[in-house]
Amino acid sequence: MSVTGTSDVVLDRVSKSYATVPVLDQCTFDVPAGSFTALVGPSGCGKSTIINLIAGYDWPDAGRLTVSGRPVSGPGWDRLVVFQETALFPWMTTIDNVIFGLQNRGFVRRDAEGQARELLAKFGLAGFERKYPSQLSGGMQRRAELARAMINSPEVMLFDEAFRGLDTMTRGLMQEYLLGVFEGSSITTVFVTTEIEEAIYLADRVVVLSGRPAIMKEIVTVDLPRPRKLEMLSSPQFGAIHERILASLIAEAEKDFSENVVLTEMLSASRGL
Amino acid sequence: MNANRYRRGIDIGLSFLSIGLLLGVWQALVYLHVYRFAYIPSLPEVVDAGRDYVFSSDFVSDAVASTLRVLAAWGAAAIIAIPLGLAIGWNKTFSDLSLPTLELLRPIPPIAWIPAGILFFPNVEGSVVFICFVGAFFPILLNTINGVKQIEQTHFRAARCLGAGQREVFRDVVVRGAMPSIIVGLALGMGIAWMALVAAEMIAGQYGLGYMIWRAYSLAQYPVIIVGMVAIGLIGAGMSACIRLFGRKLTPWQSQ
Amino acid sequence: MQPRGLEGKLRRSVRWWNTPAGSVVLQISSVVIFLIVWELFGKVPRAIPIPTPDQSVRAAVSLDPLSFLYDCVLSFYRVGLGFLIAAIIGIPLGAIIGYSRLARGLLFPAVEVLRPVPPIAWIPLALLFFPGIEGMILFLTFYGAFFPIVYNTIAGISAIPTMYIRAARSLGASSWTLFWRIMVPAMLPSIFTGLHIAIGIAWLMVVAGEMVATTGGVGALTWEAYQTTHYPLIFVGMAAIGVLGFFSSQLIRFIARLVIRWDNA
Amino acid sequence: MNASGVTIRHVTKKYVTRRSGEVLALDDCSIVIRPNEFFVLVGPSGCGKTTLLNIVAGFDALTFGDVSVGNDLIAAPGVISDPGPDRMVVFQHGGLFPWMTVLENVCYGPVVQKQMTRAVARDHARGMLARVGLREIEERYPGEMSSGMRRRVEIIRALIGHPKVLLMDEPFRALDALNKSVVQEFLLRLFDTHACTIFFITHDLREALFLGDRVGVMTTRPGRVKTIVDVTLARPRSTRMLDSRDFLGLKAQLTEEVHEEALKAFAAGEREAAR
Repeated sequence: MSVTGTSDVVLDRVSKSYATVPVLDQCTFDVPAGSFTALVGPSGCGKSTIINLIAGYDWPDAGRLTVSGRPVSGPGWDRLVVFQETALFPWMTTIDNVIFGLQNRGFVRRDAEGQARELLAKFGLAGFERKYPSQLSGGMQRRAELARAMINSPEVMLFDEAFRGLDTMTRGLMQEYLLGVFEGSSITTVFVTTEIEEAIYLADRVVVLSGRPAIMKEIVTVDLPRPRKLEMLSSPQFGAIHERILASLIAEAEKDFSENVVLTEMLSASRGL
Repeated sequence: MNANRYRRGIDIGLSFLSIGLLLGVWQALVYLHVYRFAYIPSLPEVVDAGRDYVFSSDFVSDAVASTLRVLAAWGAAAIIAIPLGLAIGWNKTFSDLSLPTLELLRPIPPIAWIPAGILFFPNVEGSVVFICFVGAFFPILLNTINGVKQIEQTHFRAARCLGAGQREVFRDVVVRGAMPSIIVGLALGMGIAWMALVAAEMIAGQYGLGYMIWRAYSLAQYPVIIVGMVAIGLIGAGMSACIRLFGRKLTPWQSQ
Repeated sequence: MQPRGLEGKLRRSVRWWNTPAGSVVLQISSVVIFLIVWELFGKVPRAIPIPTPDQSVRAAVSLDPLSFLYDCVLSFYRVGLGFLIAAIIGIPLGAIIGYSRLARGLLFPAVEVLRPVPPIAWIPLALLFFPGIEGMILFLTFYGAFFPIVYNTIAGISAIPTMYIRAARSLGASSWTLFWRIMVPAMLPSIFTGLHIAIGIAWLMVVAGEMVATTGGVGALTWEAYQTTHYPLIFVGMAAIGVLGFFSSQLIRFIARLVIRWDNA
Repeated sequence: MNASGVTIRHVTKKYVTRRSGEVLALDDCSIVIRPNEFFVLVGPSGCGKTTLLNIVAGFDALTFGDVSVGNDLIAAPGVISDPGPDRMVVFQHGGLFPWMTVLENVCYGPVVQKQMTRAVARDHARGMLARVGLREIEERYPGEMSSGMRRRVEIIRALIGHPKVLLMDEPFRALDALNKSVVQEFLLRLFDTHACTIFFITHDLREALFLGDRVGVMTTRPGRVKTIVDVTLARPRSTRMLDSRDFLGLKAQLTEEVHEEALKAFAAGEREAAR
C-alpha cells in the first residue's frame, strides 16, 4: 500500500437541493491535505450528501467543490467511500471484492491477488480470502471493505457513518484499528458520524453542521496528541471538547429542529420537571 | 417542479403509445393474416360484439353469477383460513397438529380439484364454489401464518409485561400485528379464486363468465370471447382494488 | 427454597409436547388423523361414495406403470418447455423494463393492461389460434409463467442498492462490468423468486389445458378418471400433480441454491 | 411508592445449541439491587447481560440460582413466573405497538389490567404526556415519529403503571448523539421525580456513569459479575458533571475493565467466525 495522497478537499459555498428541499445551503469548509476531518450533525442533516458530492455521485447545484484544486467530475478510485452498511458485493468472495478495483484497471488477476493477499493478511483477514462477506463478522466485513479501498491507494478516503450498525465493542476496536492504519499516513480522510466521542477520538478537526439545510456551524480543532490512546477518552481535555460540540448541537436543535417543534419543547419541559 | 411535471407528461404519453402499439400490432397481425391471426377477431368486431353483448341480460346474469360465486368462495375461505392461520402461527402445538396435512394438500393446484369437487357436490354450484374456495384458501392461510410469525417477539413480550393475558395478547398483538399480511393474502386469494372460477366454469359450468367465453368458442362467436376476457379482467381488477382500499382503512399505521 | 405467595403464577417451563420429539409425534399424528377422517368420509352412505385412501392406493397399484409414467413425463415436459420459453423471454424483457426508463414507459403499460386477465381465460382464444393441442398447452404454460418472471425481474433490478452501483463506479467499473458483475448477480435472488412462483402457475395452467383437451398428461388422467367413473383414480391423479409440482419447485430451489452460493450464511 | 429491590442470587444459565453444544451463558451471577436504585450493567456484547435481564423479566428460564423482586420469588430452577406489570421492560429495538397511536400505547397497560376504564386511562395518559411535552404527538403512530421520540413514549408507557422495577435493555443504542443526550436527561428527570428501581443495560460507559447509582461490569462469556463500581456523583445529575474529576476517574477505571473483556470477546468472536 503506497502513500501518494496530498490532496485537499475544498467546499466553497456549495448548495444542493433534492426536489424542492434544500439539503446543503452555501456550505463552506476545507479539509487540508493529509488531515483527518470528522463531520458531525443531527441525523438527516445532509452529511451523507457531502460525501456523495465529494465522491462524485452527485453534483452541487451551486458553488465549487474541488479535490486537489480540480473540480469533481464523477466517481473515481482516487476518492473511495466506506459506506454506512457494508457495501462489499455479497456475491463475490473477499478476495474478489478486494481485487475488483485493480481488475477494472487492467491488472492481471494473479498480480492483483498477490497484492490482495498481502493486504488482507495485514488487516487480520488471512485465511478468509475465499469466504463470502456474509460469512464474516461485522468487524471483519468493515476491514475487508477498508482493504478493498486501500489497495487502490486512494488520495482521499470518505467514511459515511461507516461503523453504524456495529455493536459498541466492535465499533471501539474498529476505531483503534482505523487509527492504526491512518496515523502516520498522509491520506486525506473525511469521516461522517453521529457519535461525538468517535469523532473526537479519531479526528484532527471536527466540523459541526447545522440541521437541514446544512451549513457549516463551527470547526473544532482536536488538540489531543497522537497516537491516540483509549485513556484520552477520560481526559478533561476530551470532556471539554465533547461538551463544546454537544452544546453546539443542542443549541442548533433548540434554534430550529427540522423534525419537530416538540423536541425543543421537550428539552425545556424535561429541564423544568 | 416543472421538470417533474414534464416527466410525468412524458410517462402518460408513453403509456398511451404503449397501449396503442399493443392494439395496433394486434390489428396489423389480424389484417395482414400473419400465421393464423386471421382467425382472431379484430378490434372493430370486438367493439361491435361488446356493444351488443354488454347490454344483454345474458351478460348481466353471467357477471352477477360469477361475482357471487367468487365472493361466496372467497368469503368462506377467509372465514376459515384466517382463524386457522392465526392459531397455527401463534400456537406451536396447534401448528404441529394441522400444518403437516395442509402442507400435503398445498402443492395440488385448485384446478386439479375440479373432478373431485364435482364428485363431492351434487350440484354444479357447489362444486364451482368449492374449487374457488380451494384457490383462495391457501394464499390466505399462508399469509396469515406468515403474518403472525413476522410479529416481533418484543411485541408479545411488551404486551405480557403490560399485563395482557392470553386473550388480550391474541386480540391486541396477534390479530392486529398480522393484519397487513392478512390483507395481502386476501388480495392474492381473490386473484387465484377468480382464476379458478374461470377454469371451473369453463369445464363444469352452466353459466357465468368463464362458461360464457367457452360457449362463445363453441358457437364460433369469436369476438364475444374477447369481450368476455375483458369483462373478467375488469371485474377481477376491480375486486382486488376494493380489497386494497379496504385494507388500507384497516391498517392506518402502514405508511404508504 | 419454597416459593412464597406466587404458586398460581409459577409454572413449569417445558411440557412434553413442546419438546422436539413431542413435536414430531404431533406432526405424524396430524397426517394419520387426516387419513382416518378421509377413510370415515368414504364410509358415509351417499349416491356416489367418496373413494377412500385404501381404494385410491389400490387404484394406483393397478395402473399400468408405463402409461402412468408417460403421462407424468408428458406433463412435466409441457410445463418445462413453456416455463423455459417464458424465462428466456421474460428475464431479458424484465431487465430492459427495469433498466431503461424509455423501455419502461413503452412496454410496461402494455404488460399491465394484459395482467388482470387470468391466463386461464385465454384458453378459448388459444384453441382458436393454435392448430394443435400442443401449441395451445404450450402457450398456456408460457403465458402463466411469463408475468411472475417479468414482474420479479423488474422488482429485482429496481431493488439493487444504489450503494453497490456507486461502489463499483468508484472502483472504476465499465458499463459492461457493471452489468455482468454487479447488476446480474444482484438481481438473481429476485429472479429466482419469480421462477419459483412461475413454475407453480405453469403447473396450474398445464392441468387446466390438459383437462380441456384430454390428450395425455396427468391433468387429462384425472379428468378422464372422473368421466369414466374410475373415481379412486381421481385422487391418484391429484397426488401425482401435487408430487410433480412439489418436485419442480424443489428443483428450482435447488438450482437457486447452486447459483446463489453467497446467500447461505 | 411500591418500588422494590431485586435480588439475583447465584444465577447460572446453560443452554444447548446445535452448533456448539452446551453453552454456559451466565455463571454464578449475584447482584442485589436496592429499592429506588438506578443500577447499570455493562459488558461486552454476547456476555449474557440481556439473558440476565430476560430472566428477571420472566422471558427466560434459569438453570441454577434464584431471583426475587421485593419479597416475591420470580425464578428458580424449573420454574419461571409470567412476565407482568410489576417488572416492566423497555426494549432494545423498541416495544411500542406500531398499530396503536401514542395515546393507545400509553393507555394499554392500565386498560388491559382493568385498573382504569378507557376514558380515565386516556385522561391520565394525556396528563402524563402533557407534563413531559409529548402532548402534540398523542394521535401519531410510532412509524410517524423519530426514534428518539419513540423511546420517550415507551418510557412513559412503562412508568404509567408504577412498576416495582423498570428493566431497560440497551434502550438508547440506535440513537444518534443528540437524541441520546436528550433522552438520557429525560430519563434522569423522570427518575428524580418518580420513585422506581431501574435495572439498565448498556455498552456506553459514559451513559452508564451519567445515569447510574452503581455500575456493574460483566465478564465476557460465561457472564460473571466482575466488579461493581459506586458512582459518587450527586443527584440531580447534569451534563456539567461529565467534566468533573470524579467522573473522569470512574470512566478511566471502567474503560480499562471493559476494554479488557472486549478484547477477549473479540478474539473469541474471530475464532468462532474462522470455524
